[in-house]
Amino acid sequence: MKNSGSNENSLLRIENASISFGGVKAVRDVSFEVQKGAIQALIGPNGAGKTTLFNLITGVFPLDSGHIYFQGQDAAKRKNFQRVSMGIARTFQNVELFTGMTVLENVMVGQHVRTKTGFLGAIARLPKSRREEAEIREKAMHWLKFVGLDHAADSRAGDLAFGWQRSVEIARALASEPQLLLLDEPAAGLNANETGQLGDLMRQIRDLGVTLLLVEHDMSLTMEISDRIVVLDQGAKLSEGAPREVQADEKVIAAYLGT
Amino acid sequence: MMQELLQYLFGGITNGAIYAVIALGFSTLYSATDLINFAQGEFVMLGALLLVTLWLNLGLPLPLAFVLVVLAVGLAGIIFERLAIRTVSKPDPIVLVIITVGASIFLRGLGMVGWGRDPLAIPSFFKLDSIEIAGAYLLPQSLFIVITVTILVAALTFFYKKTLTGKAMSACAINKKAASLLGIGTERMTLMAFALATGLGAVAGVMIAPITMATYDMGSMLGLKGFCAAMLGGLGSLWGALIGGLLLGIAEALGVGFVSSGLKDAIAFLLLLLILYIRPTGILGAKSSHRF
Amino acid sequence: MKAGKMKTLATLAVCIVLAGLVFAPGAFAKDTYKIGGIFSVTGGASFLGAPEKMSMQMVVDQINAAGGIDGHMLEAVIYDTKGDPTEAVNFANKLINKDRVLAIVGPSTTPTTMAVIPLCVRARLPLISCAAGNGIVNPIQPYVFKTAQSDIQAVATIYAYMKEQGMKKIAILCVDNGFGASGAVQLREQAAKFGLEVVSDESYGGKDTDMTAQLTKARKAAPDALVCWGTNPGPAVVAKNAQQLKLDFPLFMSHGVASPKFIDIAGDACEGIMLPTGAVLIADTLAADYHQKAALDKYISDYKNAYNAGVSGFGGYAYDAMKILEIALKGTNGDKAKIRDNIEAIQGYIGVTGTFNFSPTEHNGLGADSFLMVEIADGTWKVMK
Amino acid sequence: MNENWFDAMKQSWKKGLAFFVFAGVIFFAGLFLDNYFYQQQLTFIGIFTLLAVGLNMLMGYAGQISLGHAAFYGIGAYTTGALTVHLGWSPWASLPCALAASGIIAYIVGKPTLKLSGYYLGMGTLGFGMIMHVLFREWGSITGGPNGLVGIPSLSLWGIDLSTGRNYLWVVWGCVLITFFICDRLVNSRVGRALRAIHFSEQAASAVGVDTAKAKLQVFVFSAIIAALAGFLYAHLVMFISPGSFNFLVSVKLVAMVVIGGMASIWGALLGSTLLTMLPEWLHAFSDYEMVIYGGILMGVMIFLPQGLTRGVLDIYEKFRIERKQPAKD
Repeated sequence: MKNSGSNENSLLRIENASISFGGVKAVRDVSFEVQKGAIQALIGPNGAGKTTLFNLITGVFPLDSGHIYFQGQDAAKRKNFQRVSMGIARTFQNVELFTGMTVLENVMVGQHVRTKTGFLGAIARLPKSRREEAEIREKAMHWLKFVGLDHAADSRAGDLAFGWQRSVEIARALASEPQLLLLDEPAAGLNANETGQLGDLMRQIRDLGVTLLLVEHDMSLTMEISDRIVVLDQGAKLSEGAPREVQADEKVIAAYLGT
Repeated sequence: MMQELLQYLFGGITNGAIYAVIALGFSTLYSATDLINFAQGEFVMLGALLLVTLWLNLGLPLPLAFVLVVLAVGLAGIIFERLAIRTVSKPDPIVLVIITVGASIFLRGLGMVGWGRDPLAIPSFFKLDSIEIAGAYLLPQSLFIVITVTILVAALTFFYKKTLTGKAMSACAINKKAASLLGIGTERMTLMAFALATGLGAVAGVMIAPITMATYDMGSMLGLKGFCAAMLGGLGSLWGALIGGLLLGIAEALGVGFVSSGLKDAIAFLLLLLILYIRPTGILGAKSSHRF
Repeated sequence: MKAGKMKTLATLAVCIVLAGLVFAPGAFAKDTYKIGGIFSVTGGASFLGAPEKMSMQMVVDQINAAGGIDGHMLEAVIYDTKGDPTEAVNFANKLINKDRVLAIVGPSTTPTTMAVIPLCVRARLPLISCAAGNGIVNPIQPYVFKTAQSDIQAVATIYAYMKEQGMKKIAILCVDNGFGASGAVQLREQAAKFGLEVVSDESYGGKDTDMTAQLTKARKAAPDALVCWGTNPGPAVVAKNAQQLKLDFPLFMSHGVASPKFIDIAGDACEGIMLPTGAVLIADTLAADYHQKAALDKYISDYKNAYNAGVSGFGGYAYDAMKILEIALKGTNGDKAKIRDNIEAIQGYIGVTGTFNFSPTEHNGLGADSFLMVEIADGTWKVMK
Repeated sequence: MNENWFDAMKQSWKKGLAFFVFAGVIFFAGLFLDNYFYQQQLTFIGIFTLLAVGLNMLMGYAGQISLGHAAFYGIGAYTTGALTVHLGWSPWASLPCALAASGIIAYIVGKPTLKLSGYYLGMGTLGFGMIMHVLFREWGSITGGPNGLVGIPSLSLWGIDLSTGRNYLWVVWGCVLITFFICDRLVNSRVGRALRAIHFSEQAASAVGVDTAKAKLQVFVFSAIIAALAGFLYAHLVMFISPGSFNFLVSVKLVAMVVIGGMASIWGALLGSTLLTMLPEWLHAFSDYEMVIYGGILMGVMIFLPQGLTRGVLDIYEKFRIERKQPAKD
């Protein structure tokens, strides 16, 4: 087994990750690293395998072959919910909120891995769990304030406008106190104004010390905000580098124009 | 020993053929709409009871009665889809399960009001003696059912693979949105699938009535066993329905023969649980991930 | 806050609705004798419950038409258990405590009867069950009676005949419900007494559609005869399967299929089948001086006049129960303990099912005459020997 | 933040009051209801409310259907029945065994079954229920077979006969009250939120770190234990049990209670069980049409008020209020 990292600063390291569905290789031998404190983007044409890669990192699917190291630990061995407690949080392309619960409750669920009260504890409701419950509520309000939605705390999540739902999802992910936050097309369906606010929010999140990995189709946002970009095409890594390098890469241009 | 084994097999085939023809209805509906109709058994019951009325009470010739029964039950299926399925404001599986369970109680009630509580006898379609093979006996009616089911399966396969409507129906099942973008009316397809599935239920009812007799409460257990058969063969697979039905019937007969007759009903459900746990796509089902 | 208010409102609404439901008013009239009836009018045992309900209603109407009992009109309050013991308990309870009946006729099946017995015992209310199970009157409970023949007599009748014919080995095939289970117990227990050996012991499900597997297994044991214990439609399927398999030993059935319906649905497959039955089935073939003849003819013609339908032995259980109550109610002025005592004192009452002789140690009261062996021949019943 | 805390306090105070009022209603109902019929009717409603509340935790909150719940009800009843009748145990000694048996079986069965979803879960639980029913019927030496188990003793405690109508009513509704209380605490806790999260999106729930398999299994076991408690109470009330009380139709009836009353609502389960326990009595007048009406009601409620009566009526009320408010705003 390789040592935890050539680079002290590496948070997530993917080595030769592969998976196929029914004979189709959705992700082929992809390797890259994500540095602590960075905003890194994953781009590529439709069907390039970006969301699949997200699902591999978060453990929705098991790897066919390859490794995923998170903070030097072998993440591939953990189940999806265990990876959250390791410090990996995510949002979904189509926004997956608990629609029938309030906005506040959504964010409260986000703290699941950082809290302890179990079945019996909930029934007994000892002072310890009372205290924890109050803390959960307080922290959830804090994260709602952070994304600017504290005023909507008691609304049903499913009733919110789409842009707000996205923010709730981000707040919910942040509530698990992640090291790494995976955002799957966070700007999809947002207008220009909202996209601008989203960029600001992402920088604020980075400033909290959370590393960001995003899949995004909005190129201007991606180029503006990312420190580093990995380009995928048909399941394989095509190119990697700073935004400018990637923009200049002929293979990338060909892949985008070709499809 | 051989003779017994063969007789168990024949008994199994009789029951299995019944399960298979009911399973066919489940699979047809599921392959087109991704829906499971818990009232399928009650449409079988309607088929059997209507046959009593048309053939025995009104004296229509058997083939005509057969056709009329299938049409009438198919129509009932259409009405059911229109009134109870399409109007659902929240098509969750839980909601649909309960609606179809409600429908099964409703239809059973109608059956009781309309035809009374007593079982009604239906003579065999063939005035033939049972067929003897190596000391074991098989009913002509069972043979008739097996052959009819095979023909039905072949015809339905042809319908799905070769005809435009059939292809459109299977397209709907795979992806409703895409299908509607291609200009396929998904609502009409669902309606057709219901008519087809309930019509098949009626065919089942007509064919099995001489063996099982017709009662208002005959449908529930048959429906459940038919579902087990469909799952066993692979829900949505037509040939799977046939194989699953026969397999279940034979397993039950062998269970009675070699284990205990009291546990017979448990066999179907044990098999169901096993298949759900180990290979939920069934014996012939394609390996698909999206449904689980 | 909004949610909280809504919840309070909802709670309040729920409470009010519930209160309304539970305290729905019930009417009761004075000076009529109320008699309760609990039958499985729908559900799996409806073939029992439906004729029982009609027979009971018929007797009540007749009594009222004749001026009631000691001037008191009768009122039948009849509920349908659907064969569910929980509902039987609920309705028995309602009859006892809300309708305040003087006695209960029914329930139709053994499990539903067993479920209501504790209630009637506690309330000291006479119960005349129409179910077959021997456990109902054994051990004797002071307030519990029954009019249906018990399995003991049915089995004994069959076995006596078999012994006469010199049979040694028998196969049994019983339905897996209460009726079949208590039949199976008697079949097993009494065999030795008649010099019989049970060589095959199988069961089948009430809704099974093919019993060839069980029959094949039975055939393997080479019995002298097969006894099938069940109620329609299972035995009809057994008969058909036996015909299909060309079994070479005779088939016996229980009194559970003793109705014209059986011949109707089993068709020519039931030729040669033998079974014990009450005399009601063969009333028209009985000699004019047969002791039950008058009672049977009256029941059959009354039933035909009232419902334009043929009778079965099952309706007769409720008919007899009501007739016994009619006798027992006289001179009691509605005192339940007296009614009970009166039932125990009934001797030699000739009913549809048989002759009843009750006593403090006998709460079924039926003698050997409650069963006759019949054979099905040419689509009808023939008394044997 | 302060205001929030205040709201929370106010809400929990209101909830406390609701419980208090509810407990009072039951106490006085028992006190003033002299007729044994009404007492026992209420007792039955209580038993079914227990079952519905337990199932509601599974169906309404965690979103997992069970079409075989009568099996756990039966396991509770038969365990205590067998232990008291065959071995002569005191009911109080058999109670923990009944609860444990049901919980353990639920754990074993739930582990593979709860991996299924939607129709498949429905069918899997249905299959389990069927198998248990066959077992109740066939295992005659223990269960008494199809004719049932007689001679189950009634309850008494410290010399007090609990089997009188009034006392049993209080025992059963006391259990209901405690269960309500426990469920309410569960629902409004970290565990309950996770369960509801699974209901709305299992994918998202595991993405925020909820061990969905464990959570579902826990609530399955929990509801099985409550069902066993109901079974225990039923067995010692009726003093007789037979397979007919724990079959598929009963499972369907339980599901119907939950969905008609209202999913994800403790009070809805109360309403549902009351309605469906009383329904046979009202439908009595329709005799032969009873089944038709029953099935029709089931379908109608699901088509028009898929959230059940309580939620559905509240939603309509809310909509009405918003509509009335709207013009005033403009």
